[in-house]
Amino acid sequence: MAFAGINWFKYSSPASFYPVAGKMIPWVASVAVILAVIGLYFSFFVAPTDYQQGEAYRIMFIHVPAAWMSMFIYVVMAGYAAMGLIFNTRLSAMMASSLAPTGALFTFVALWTGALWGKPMWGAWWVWDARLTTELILLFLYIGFMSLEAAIDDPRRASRSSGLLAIVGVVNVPIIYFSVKWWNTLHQGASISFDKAPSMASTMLTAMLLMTFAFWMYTIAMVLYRVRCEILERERHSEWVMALVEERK
Amino acid sequence: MLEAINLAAVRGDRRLFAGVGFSLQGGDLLYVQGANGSGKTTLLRMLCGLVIPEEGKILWSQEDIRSEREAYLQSLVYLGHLCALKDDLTGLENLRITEALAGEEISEPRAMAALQGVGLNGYEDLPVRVLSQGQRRRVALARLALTQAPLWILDEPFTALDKASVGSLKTRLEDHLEDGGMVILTTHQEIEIKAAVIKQVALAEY
Amino acid sequence: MGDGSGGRAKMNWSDFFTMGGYGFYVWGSYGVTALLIIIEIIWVLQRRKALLNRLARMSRLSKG
Amino acid sequence: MLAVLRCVMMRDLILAVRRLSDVLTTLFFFVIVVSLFPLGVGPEIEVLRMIAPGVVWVAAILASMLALGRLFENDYRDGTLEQLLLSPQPLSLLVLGKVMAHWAVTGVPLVLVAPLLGMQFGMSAQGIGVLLISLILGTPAISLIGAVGAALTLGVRGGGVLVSLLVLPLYIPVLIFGAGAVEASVSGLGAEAHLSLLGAILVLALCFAPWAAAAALRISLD
Repeated sequence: MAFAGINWFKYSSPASFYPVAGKMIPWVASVAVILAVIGLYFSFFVAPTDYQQGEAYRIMFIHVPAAWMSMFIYVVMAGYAAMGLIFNTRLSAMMASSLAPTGALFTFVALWTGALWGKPMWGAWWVWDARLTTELILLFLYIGFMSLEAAIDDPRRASRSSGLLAIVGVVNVPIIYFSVKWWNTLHQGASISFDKAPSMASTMLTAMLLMTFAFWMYTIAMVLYRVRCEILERERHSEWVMALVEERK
Repeated sequence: MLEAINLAAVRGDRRLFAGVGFSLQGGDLLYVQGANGSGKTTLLRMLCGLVIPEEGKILWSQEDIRSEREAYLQSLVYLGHLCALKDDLTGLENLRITEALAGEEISEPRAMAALQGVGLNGYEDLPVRVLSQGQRRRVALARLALTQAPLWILDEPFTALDKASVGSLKTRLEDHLEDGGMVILTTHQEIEIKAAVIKQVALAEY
Repeated sequence: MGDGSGGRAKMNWSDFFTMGGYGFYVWGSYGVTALLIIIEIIWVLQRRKALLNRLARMSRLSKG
Repeated sequence: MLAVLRCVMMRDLILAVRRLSDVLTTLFFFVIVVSLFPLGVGPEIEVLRMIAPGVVWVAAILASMLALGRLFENDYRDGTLEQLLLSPQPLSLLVLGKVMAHWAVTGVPLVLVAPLLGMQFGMSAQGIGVLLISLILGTPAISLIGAVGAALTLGVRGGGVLVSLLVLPLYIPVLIFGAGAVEASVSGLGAEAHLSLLGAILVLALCFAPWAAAAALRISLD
């Protein structure tokens, strides 16, 4: 996302951003695929078997990146929403609404893989661990954002209202995390928690970082693709969209 | 002095109007004309600062109304389609609370006199929900007798009024204009209001 | 095939799928993740195709 | 400045008094929901005593969330909300006035009834005392945070259900510290930490929620 941020103001009008995004997508998508392949190779063939958990710990190589991405995307979403509200730029509002589905996907993936990793490690599909619980609440925030935006017809008001919700949400995420952590340690003690990740051999760390960057590139490609749809949708009355539709016929 | 420069509005993804501009000095009357749905109400609400213009600016004594928000709102009265009255409150309570929120404390006798001025004697302390639509309209218009705000923005003020009320509203508007006030209004009825300067803004159908 | 960093790469495929007895969990996670990503990609492609068709049809209607 | 805050509060309180049914429905909802749990969980007093704080707190959150619809919706429909936005006074102050009136009408009755329900669940006097304090600190925070949700979903179809989806995740810290305070005091750990954190959340909500709700109102009436 930082890359898209640099030449941001030069391409801030949807009309000029549309072709740029179009050219970027193939590159970003192929980088994502390459990183994913290398990452998977590292995850399965290079990273050693963990002496405690055997092979089950390999779930970590998508669980942790997905959890990071879900939090990171929400913060970026709130950032774009804030820019949309402050500078009244339509494009940043569209970026915020394009980020939400991919963020929700990663949150669900983090929860799903967390449950599947929890079963072999502690014998329970769901553990009220502070981070897993916060991840679940983050999923509710994403669903709240998307349903508020879907419920309002006027696209301008929809992106501004959901933008404000994203900002209120991002302020609350740390508060929720610490209150859940407080609640978790009070009831269960710190015995079962994700803090003690298995000792990180260097190859494990590289595998995880590779997967994280692969997810990141995937997110950028997906968001750029979706924002192009948003632009076409919202600018359908403008001449350049009409011309573009003519060309395609 | 109110100035609108190159205003444009978008509703949903439909462009309502664009390039709307005018300037209004003391004593000016501005008619906003246009077919239904051409954005008359949106323009009026934009002039009140309720709607953020897609393009263009609105200046009140050379300052953008969004930076000089408090000063501008103190000198403005807006009456929309809705009467802005609470059904469970009496006409008197409604009037005094609305004026208090606009920053002008009104004593009970003055509010009573204003209500009688619009022909509501005997109805002042009844809950508004028992009043007819015309009477409710007059309670809303009673505010014009109390406010010191120079700029009046009225959306279809003559609807649901009987002949006598139309007449008294017409004279009140004319007195206000003579005292150097400004009025912006939309109306369907053909009502001749005498004013030093009469301006028009026609919102073309897009 | 694996390098010498203490990790022994799995030579045969059956070990690979059983994943040391945790195959269900590991492939359950990776499989669902891959499935969700593919679904999202298909969903976005569908959305663009449907949008372009609609725009084309609307431009034809408005012109015709 | 404060005159306007008092004026908005008095107006909403007068309106609430003249239409008491709205107030009572929220209260009865709270009592009914709490009384449902023993029927579902079983009459053993030990179990009930353990779940009492959580049940009372969740019911209080649901009850005050039901009443959120009344906060802006009526004013939005009869046009008075527009006039509030056109008042020269800062909008966040007017919103604060409305939320305080809303809390006085929905939050305070819940606090007054909670001890009775506490006894119904066999809670100790000390537990009920802490429950009262936690509700007094917690319900205004709930009304404040709820006001942001109510402003965001103004005039939106299906707004009633939607507001719960937006606002419930934000209530979780209040619920954790509120219910946790009672449990901590009953188990001897002492509830000072929980209550002070609850107070901190209330102060945070007092500072930011009116401003956020005012911004949301401007967006909704755009």
